[in-house]
This record gives sequence, C-alpha cells and structure tokens, in this order.
Amino acid sequence: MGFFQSNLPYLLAGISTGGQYALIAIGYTMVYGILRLINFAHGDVFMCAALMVIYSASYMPLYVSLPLAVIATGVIGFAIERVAYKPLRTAPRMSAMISAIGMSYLLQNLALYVTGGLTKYYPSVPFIADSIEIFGAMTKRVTVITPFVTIILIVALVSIIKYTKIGIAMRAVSRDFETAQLMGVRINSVISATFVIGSLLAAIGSILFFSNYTGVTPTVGGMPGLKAFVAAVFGGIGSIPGAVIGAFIIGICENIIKGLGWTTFSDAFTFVLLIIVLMFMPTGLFGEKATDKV
Amino acid sequence: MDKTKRRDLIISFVLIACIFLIVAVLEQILPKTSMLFTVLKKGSIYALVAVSMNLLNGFTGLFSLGQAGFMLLGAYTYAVLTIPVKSRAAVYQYYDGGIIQFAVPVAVGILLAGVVAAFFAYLIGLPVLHLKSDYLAIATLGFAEIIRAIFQWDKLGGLTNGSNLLRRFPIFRSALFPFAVSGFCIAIIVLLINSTYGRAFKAIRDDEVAAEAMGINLAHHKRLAFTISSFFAGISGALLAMFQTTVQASQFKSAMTYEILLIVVIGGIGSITGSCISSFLFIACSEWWLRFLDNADTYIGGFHVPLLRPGFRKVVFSIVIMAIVLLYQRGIMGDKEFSIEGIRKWLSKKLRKKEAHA
Amino acid sequence: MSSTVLEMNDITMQFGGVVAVNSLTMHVDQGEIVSLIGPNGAGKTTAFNVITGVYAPTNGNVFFMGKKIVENHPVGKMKKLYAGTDNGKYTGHLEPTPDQITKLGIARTFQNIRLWKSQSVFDNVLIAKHLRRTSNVFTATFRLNAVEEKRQREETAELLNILGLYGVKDNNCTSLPYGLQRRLEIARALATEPTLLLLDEPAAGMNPQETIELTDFIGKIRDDFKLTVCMIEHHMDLVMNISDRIYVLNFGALISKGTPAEVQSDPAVIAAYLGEEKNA
Amino acid sequence: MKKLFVVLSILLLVSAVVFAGGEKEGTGASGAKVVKIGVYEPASGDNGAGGKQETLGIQYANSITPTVNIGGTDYEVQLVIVDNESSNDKAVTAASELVSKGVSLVLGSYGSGVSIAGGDTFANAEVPAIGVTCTNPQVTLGNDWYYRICFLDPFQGTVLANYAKDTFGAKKAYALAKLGDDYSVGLCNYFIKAFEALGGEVIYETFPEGTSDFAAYVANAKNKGCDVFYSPVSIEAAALIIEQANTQGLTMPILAGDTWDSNVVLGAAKGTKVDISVTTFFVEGSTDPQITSFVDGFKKYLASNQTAMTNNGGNDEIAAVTAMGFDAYYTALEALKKAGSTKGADIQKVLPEVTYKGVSGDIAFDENGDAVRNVAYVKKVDNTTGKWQFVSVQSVK
Repeated sequence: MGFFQSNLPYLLAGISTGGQYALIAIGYTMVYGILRLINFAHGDVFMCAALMVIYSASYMPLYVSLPLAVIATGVIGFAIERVAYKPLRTAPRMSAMISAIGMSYLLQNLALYVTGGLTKYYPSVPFIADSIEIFGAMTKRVTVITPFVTIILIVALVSIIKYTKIGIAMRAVSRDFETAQLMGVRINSVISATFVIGSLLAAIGSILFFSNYTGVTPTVGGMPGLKAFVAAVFGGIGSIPGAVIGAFIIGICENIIKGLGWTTFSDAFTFVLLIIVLMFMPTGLFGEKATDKV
Repeated sequence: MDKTKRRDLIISFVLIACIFLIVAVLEQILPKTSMLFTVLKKGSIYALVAVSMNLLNGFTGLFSLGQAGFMLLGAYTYAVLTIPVKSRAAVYQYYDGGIIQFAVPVAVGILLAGVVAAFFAYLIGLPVLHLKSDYLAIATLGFAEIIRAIFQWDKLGGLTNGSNLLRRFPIFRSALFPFAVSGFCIAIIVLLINSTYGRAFKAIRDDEVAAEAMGINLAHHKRLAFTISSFFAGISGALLAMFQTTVQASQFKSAMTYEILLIVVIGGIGSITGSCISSFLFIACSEWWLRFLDNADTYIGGFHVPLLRPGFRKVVFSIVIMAIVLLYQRGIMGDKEFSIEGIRKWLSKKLRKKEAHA
Repeated sequence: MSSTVLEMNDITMQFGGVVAVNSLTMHVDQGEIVSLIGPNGAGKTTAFNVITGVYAPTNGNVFFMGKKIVENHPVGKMKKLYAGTDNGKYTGHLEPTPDQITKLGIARTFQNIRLWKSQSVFDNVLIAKHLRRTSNVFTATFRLNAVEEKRQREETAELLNILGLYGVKDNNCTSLPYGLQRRLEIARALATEPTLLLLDEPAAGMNPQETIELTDFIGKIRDDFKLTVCMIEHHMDLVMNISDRIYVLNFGALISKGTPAEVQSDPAVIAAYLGEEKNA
Repeated sequence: MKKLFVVLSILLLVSAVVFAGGEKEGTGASGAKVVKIGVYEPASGDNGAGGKQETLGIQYANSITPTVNIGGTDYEVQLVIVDNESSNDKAVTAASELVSKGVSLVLGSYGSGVSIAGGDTFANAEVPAIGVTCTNPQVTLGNDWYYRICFLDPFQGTVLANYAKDTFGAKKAYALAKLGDDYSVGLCNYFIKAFEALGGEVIYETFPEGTSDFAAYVANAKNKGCDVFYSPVSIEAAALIIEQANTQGLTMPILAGDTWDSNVVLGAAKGTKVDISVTTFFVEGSTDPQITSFVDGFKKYLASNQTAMTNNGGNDEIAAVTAMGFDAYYTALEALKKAGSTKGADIQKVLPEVTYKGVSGDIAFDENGDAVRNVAYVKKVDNTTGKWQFVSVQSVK
C-alpha cells in the first residue's frame, strides 16, 4: 500500500496530463487527416484559450467567462483557418505549414504583447480545482475528472463523425479531397468545422490543464502542443482513437520517468518513445499505410 | 552561350569580392559597435544553416526538422575542444575542470564541429530516413530534442558542463570571418548541387519512384544529403557559438529550427541565393530595424505614438512574416536563383516591354 | 534459338488474398520485341514491377542474362493465404531494389508518365546517366570528374538527337506534348544503357498518327541500341505490327502465348479479350 | 494587395531609420547634455517578472534624480532599456544593441546566465556593467568590466544550507533546479556542497524549460523523505511549485534564494499552508530614514503609475530586487561623478573605489568586482496576511 500510495501521484498526474494532451492531439490529428497540414498554431490556440479565461474572468463570473472563452477559441480557430490556411489551399504543402508556424509566432507574440511578458495565473475554478484525497494521495479534483471528461468528449466526437452529415463529409474529404469536392461536398465548411471542433476541444483541454498547472505564459502552449502532436503521430496521425491512446501513453510514461528521477529526460523520452514506434510502424500505431502506386 | 556563361561567372565572383570589400571598408569607417555588424555576422551564419537546410528540404525533398540539433552538436564540439586549458577550471566550475584537458586550434575545431554533426547525422539517418514526409520531420525534430536533453544531462557534465554555459573559447571580432567561412561552405554546397549528385538529389525530390527506377540508390543518396547538410549545420553551429561567445544547450530549441525553416521558405525553397538574402533580411528585421517599435515613449512632434511598448516589435515582425508567407507563397525568389544571366533576361524583357509600348 | 535475356518462372504476386499475377512463366530472347497484353487489371504492370524490383514476388524467380536476380517463396502468414502453385522449387530470398535491377541493365518506362517535373528535357536524360558514373560525391563536387561530366553531356545530347528531342532540350519536360513526354521517358530509360527495355503502355493516349510513328520508333531503337524490348500495350495494331511474340494475361493468369497470328486466332484470347474489343 | 504590403514595409523601414536616427542626438528634451545608462534586464521570458521589478527600482531612482553632475556640467540621465528576453542567445544582440546606442555604463541583469552571456560584449566595447542581482560567480570572474552590488551564490547557498540545518534541523534536502539556468543550477551546487559539508544528504533534480507540471517533483520530494524543499528557481516556476506543494499538502518547509523575494510568491502562498523562507538583500519596515523614504516614495510612485503597478505584480509590495535596482542606479551615478567623464573606460577605472550607502546596505567592490557583503536577510511568508516576516540576519559562520 505504501508503494502504491507513494506512486499514485505520478499515475494520477500521468492520466490527467494524458487526457489533456488527448484533447489537444485531436485538433492536430483531425486537421492533418483532412488537410495533410501540421497545424503548429494549435498549441498556441490552447494558450490563447487560457488567456481569454484569465482576462474575461476579471470582468465577469467564471460560469460566464469559461463557456465564453471556449466559444471564442472556436472562433479563433475558424479565423486562423480562414486567414492563414484557406489562401494557401493550392500552394505547396510546405508553405501552408510555414503559415502555421508564422501563425504560432503571431499568437505567441500577441500574447507576449498583451501580457507584457508577465506570467498570468489561472483563476481557480471552484469544484474542479479543489484539492481532494484519493487513497491518501492529495491531488486536485480535476486530475480525477479529466480522463472521464476526455472519454465523454471523444465518444461524442466519434459519434458526430460517424453519424452526422458533416461528420460523413469530413470522412469523405479526408479519404479523398478532390473527389469529395467533385461530389459536391462543401470543402470549406467541412474544413472550418474541423478547425472549430479542434479548437473547442483544445479550449476545454486548457481549462482542465491550467486548473491544474496555473501559470500561463505566451510560450506555455509550446510543449503541450508538441507533446500532443507527437501523441497524434504516435497513434498514427489522422486517426482519432490513435491520438487519444498515444496521448495517454505519453502522459503516463512521462510522469513515470519523472518519478524515476530521470527528470532531465522527461521531455526527450516522449521522442524516444515516438522514434521507437516509428521504427517498427512507420505510420504510427493506427496510421493507414501510405502506398505509392507505380 | 558558353562565353557569356563564363563572363557571368566572372562577374558574380567580382560581385562577391565587392561584398567582402564593402564589409571590410565598413568595418574601418563605422564604429565597431554598430548594430550593422551584429546583423551581418548573425546573418551570414544563418545563411549557411539555411542553405544547408535548403539542400535537404529544397533540393532533396527530405522534410527534416533536425537542424537545431546538429547546430548544437557543432557548437558544443567546437566549444568543448577549443576552450583554452587554463580557462577550463573556471568554465567547468562544478565539474572540477572537466575531463578534456587540451585545446585544438580554431580551424580544427570548426572542421571537427562539422564532422561530429555529420557523424551523428549518419547514425540517425540509418533508421529514420526511410520514413515518409511528416513522419521524417517529427522524427528528426525528436532527435534534435533528445540530443538537447543528453547535452544537458549532468552525468556528462565533465564533457558538456551539464546544462551550464560553455564560454571562454576563441571567438571572432571581424564580420569578415563568418562571411569567409559561410561563403566558402555555401560555395561548396552550390558546387555539390550543380554536380551529378545534386541532379540526383533533385530527381529524388521530383519523383522518388522514377529516380529509383533510373538506378539512383535512394537510401545512399538520402543519407548522403542528410549527412552533408548536417555537416554544414554543424559548422554554422560552431560559428554561432563564436558569435554568441557562449553556448548553452537550452537555446537550441525546435523554435530555432522553425526560424531557419521560415528563412528557407521565405527565401524560396530550392533557391540558394533566396536563403541567403532572406536570412539577412530576417535577422535585420528581428534584431535591428524594428527595435524602435519597442520604445514606449516615442513622439512624432508632440504626438505620442500609441501601441508602442516592449513586445510590439515582435507582433509587427510576425505580421510581416505572415504577409510574406501569404502574398509570396513561393518565397521571394521562388526556386529561381539570383544570377547575372537572370538579371540580363529580366532587363531585356523590360526593354522589350518598353519597345512594345513605344 | 538465340540466347534468353529474361526468364520468369512461376511468378506469383499476391497482395494479401488478392492474386495479381498467378504463376506466370515467360521468357524474352535476345533482340525480340515481346508484348504483354490483357484486359485492364490483368496483372501486366504488376509483372513489370516484379521484374524491376518494385515488388518482391510471393513465389517464383526471375533470371536476367542467365543470372538469377529475383527469387522468393511464401513465408509467414502468406503460407496460409497463398493461392498459386507452390512446388517448393524456390527456396531463396532475393529481393533487389529497383536501382540494383536497373544497374544490371533493365530499364523501364511508366504507365502514368513519371518524368522529373522541375527538370529540363536535357537534365531528365542527364540525370539518368548518374547511374553509370565513376565519380564519387567528393570528386563530383570539386569537379575532378570534368571529363566524365563532359562525356555524359555529349552522350545525352547525342541520345536526344537520335530520338529527335534535341530541339526542345532546354524546355521544361512538362511543357512537351504528350507523345514527346513518352518519348522522353524512353530516352531517359535508354540513358541508363539497358540491354532490356520494359515499356509500360508506350502508346497510351496517343492518336493513330503518333501510334504509327511509335511503331517505327520502337523498331528503330531496338536496332540502334541492340535492345531487347518487352512491352505492355493495348493498341492492338501496334502490338500485332511489331511484336515477335505475345503473352496474353487475364486475371493474372497466362491464357495464351505465341506469334501475333497464333494469338489472334486463339479462341481463349478472343473470348477473354479481343472479343470484348469487337463489341466495343 | 502585394503592392500595398510592399509600400507598408517600405514605410516601416523608413520610420525605422527616422526613429533610430532620432535617438542618436546628444541632447535631451530639456536641451541639457545627455548621459545614457543602459538597463539590461529581461522584460519577457522566465525572468520577466523579476526583471521588470528590478527595472522599476532603476526607473524610480531615475525619476527622483534625473540629472547628474559630471565634471562640472549637468547631464540628463537617459535610461536605455532593452529586453534580453531571459535567454542567453538573445542576450548578445540585446547587449550589442545597448552598446550601439552608446551607453556609458550598463545596469543589470536579473538572472546570471544573461549577464555572463552579455559580459564579453560589454567588455569588448569597453562599457562597464554593474550587476544588480546576478549572483553567479562566473559573472565577474575574469571580466574586468563587470561589477556587481549583490552577494554571491556560494555565500547565499551556504547561508541557506546553514539555515536549513540550524532552523529546521534538516538531514535530507531536496534540491530542484532548472536545466540550463545558471542561477538555480549554481545556487543548488553551492547549497549541496555546503549542506553535505554539514553532514546532510541532498536529492538533486532538474526540470526542463517550459515545465508547468511540478506534481511529480513535489511527489519525489515527499517520497524520498526529505526534510526541506530547496528550489531557488525563477518566480514563474516558484508560483507553480507552491501551487503543487499546496495541492499535495507538502509539509516540509520550502527554502529559496533572492528570486523568491517577490510578491508573486506572496500572492501564490497567501492562504495556503506552505512554509516558505528566503534569503534576500533587503527588508521593509526598517526605521532607517533612508529606507523609509525609499519605501514610501516608491509606493507613491507605484500608486501614481498604473503600468508600474502592473509591472510590480499588481500590488505595492516592494521586492528586494527593486531596492537593489534603486541602489544600482545611485552607485552608477557615484561612478559617473567620480570618473568625471561619460567614457566607459574612465568609469571602469574608478569603479573599484566607488562606495555608496544604499537602502540595501553599504556597497563597495572587492578586487574581483564583487560586492563586499557578508550578511543576508532571511524572511518567511506569513500565509494569512500574505506579507513577508523578517526572521533573522544570517551570515556565514
């Protein structure tokens, strides 16, 4: 029991970070599935969501500002797509990706400008930010809630993609962009929807994440973003369940590594894991094999 | 035709010579503290690494994001090997002087910087180079991050000084030095690109299957491009170390690679001159020209300019970047090169236009 | 009977349960023009891909100039799925990469044109010369291979001359009309100095006029370059005109072979293939 | 669209030239001669908060004493502030930016890494620098142009080690540093040395840049059964560590260096059960008129200036670094007066003799260019009021 008790914190932290990564990773993986674009700005959208909560919370009660921020994030996601990616549909893939990097720069620097380089602290959301005790391990309630929230959202998302019209359209587009277009699928609305959904999830992810780790700096989106992206690749980029599983694996391993005292490598390990997987499955756990027709 | 080619070649050499001359003269007349030289130094260093990345992403079509990692290897190799023995005790303060107790000459250090980077690139290349586009990208990015972590590991402190600064190694004062080294390296890369191997690289970029079917050994050529590119990344790393006078693993983040990638794409993927020009512009904008935007109390006459305060420079800068990316989708040079011949063609076109109007 | 250039024995190619080529045995002799015909999806291109090392066959082996270049037999889970004839004759595992095959002297063109799009006509051919280089990356970079470089350029120019592409040598290859692009692909293949040339639907998308030109052209290069040609083609008149022998595939299996006359009169072929053409 | 963009960017560059030129002229608005003092501080990045507080001290001092008499003529003191972004690779360009603006001497920086990185640039340009709170020995070691008015890490580390031993009777300490941060890594090293010399045992761990999840580290400290949690890291990390410590109900006391003497830490610790003690340069609530006048004056200054208030972290708690910045400014003026010249070389010559009685104590430099300081104040957080409590004056036995 002592062993269990002493190691529970790592496991809990792992599961919750895993869940939060998952929520970000979905954004990456969906966008990639449809546009074959690594949306580097996604991690920063995650950061913006947090900042908006912080700033709005000083004017209005949390129960207003939280949903508002989530919606606003969706709008940001939509705007980013329209401004930065839509004009580049026909351009080489590389320039779309550069546009993503540029966007990420812009968001970070805007945040830097607004916050004046000072760390902002996330308002503690009642209930979920309270500290509780499970099996003698103290932690925040959010740690326990996160995985469930994540799972629920995933299920909802998957069913959207499976059964709704837009979901079917998404699958069609990700299968074959041109054909879908020819078949009269309204590409732009589908893509926008993808970005909005991705951003919404990122926003919820950020609420969970920052209730736990309250410091928000302009670059705070970077590492979680990168990790989430790795998770997406890990699970086979383009596949939602893959992203989620990848995220949880990475989240948990990362914390175990820290627990073992290999703290220097807590980030690097994520990549070691990734590379090992890619060695044996070049397209990740659930990625569809790329076949080159001769 | 061939005669004009030779003439163009001569003219371009003359131009390059002129650039060197101008820099040399400027160093005499301007105060050596002028920001211009900072930009010229850093710009020339970034030009080299941008070109080396272009060799990979632009000419071989290998989408690699490992550049920062290889620069780190180069920078550390140079720093570790060239710190004078008498200063080591001070630098390796927590690791009683470090394990290396000798120092090599600068030239050797720079060369070894490249060699070490190339060696690691070779090893990394073996497993990852068969990965396809984005998977390759993220794998190389990962390796860069892993290298960074390893170099910060205090168990290796005797060698790398843990995560602490390395300093006191020989550095350069004149901007001519990085110019010369980068120029030399870039020249080699250009020669390579125009050689039969360079053509093979382009073939791989254009169509892997066809290239292989025409007898180009993919594995071998990809590894070649990867290793060579890393070699020069390593050298530029060494130069960067000299420029900064200190090295620390924590600065070689993936953000650095993104920066270089930005330079490459803004310059135009597959354009050497593009990479060079854009790297100078990039550095000048980010480090120099826009600084005034950070100055909170700027007045035009009596009018207090709004918005200006620390951080605004970066906002404007990133907006400029976005504008370039969106408006010049293929970069400022596209895949064209800035050449005498090109200028001549362009001029004659203009002239013809004029005649047409007349 | 002149010497055999290419020899395929019991070549079976299976993708999972799908049998693309089913124990195909064929041979091509020195100086012949052999055609491989059959309805779409009959496994013709797959056969080519096996020869050129793009796919490793599931079973069977390939000899080139009397030397074994490819061999394989079902292993692992393939054993269960395997549908072809497995007479245990083939035990080796020989899976060369396409470039190795090309080095041996087998060059090919592609069904869907695969030129190096950013390159000029001249460079497309010149790059193919890379295979026969003696320089290494160092000598090449520092121009210590000037002699070879010069020779390659001359050879390329000559090749373009023979194929009547010299006039457009500086154009970008994508700017050429379709017919010329196919011709350029052939030129590129020839630049690798092959003894066996595999043409994958060289006449696809050509009008009758171009097709007739192509007929003579293929004959011409066969003689000029002392080649052996094996081609996949749908234009029956072309096939019947220049083929010395014809193999007919249907659903991956060989249903007929022989001289054009024999094949034309083979009821199996008519049923499977020409018949449909008549109705069409 | 393209044209518009081109035009705009050209305008931008033109204005760049204009403004850049505008700053070059030698006389200020008042028409008096101008002496430029460079403020080399982080305004963003990990040490942004601290850097801003330090800058505040300098700005406040400048607002009180905007002129200095050098060699008989009055000069208007103009502060040239650059942001070194708390990162060693940006530091060099930031430093050369200052140099190119023609500053006579430089103040800063908060955070030792950037000071070390920028040091050579200043030395090469023969611009003397006065470190304010860069406590790593490397800053001044072998650099004749870098001086500093704060105590050093070996001293501070030892003080903290002693304190841990004497006050908490700690036998096992958990030391947490940030990878690649000379300040925290250095301070940990000296702490470990001293603490082990005292017969203690230390678990030393590091966290990579951009870490926001400290759960595992706090858990490690608990599991390893340590008696004190020693983490002299940046304020940003500090707040997160306190948060986690509180969440996991960390019972052991937290020890830290001068960085933690900041109202950010107070804010984070207020209303928690976390026991935090820090060593620092300065304590409020002294009766010394000089100090009281500084304290009151600065609080007025904050109240009058909204941005200053935000930069100070939204309240008028005075951080030690602010006091240090304040002193640094006056030390600089002393140096200018003594040198009777605005040339860096002259100033550097006289700096060793410069002395000044500041709000943080007497300031004088030893042969190494380091401040002669042998006392550090220890403060602990009062969790209920969210204020500092003076504990003791510590010095190395």
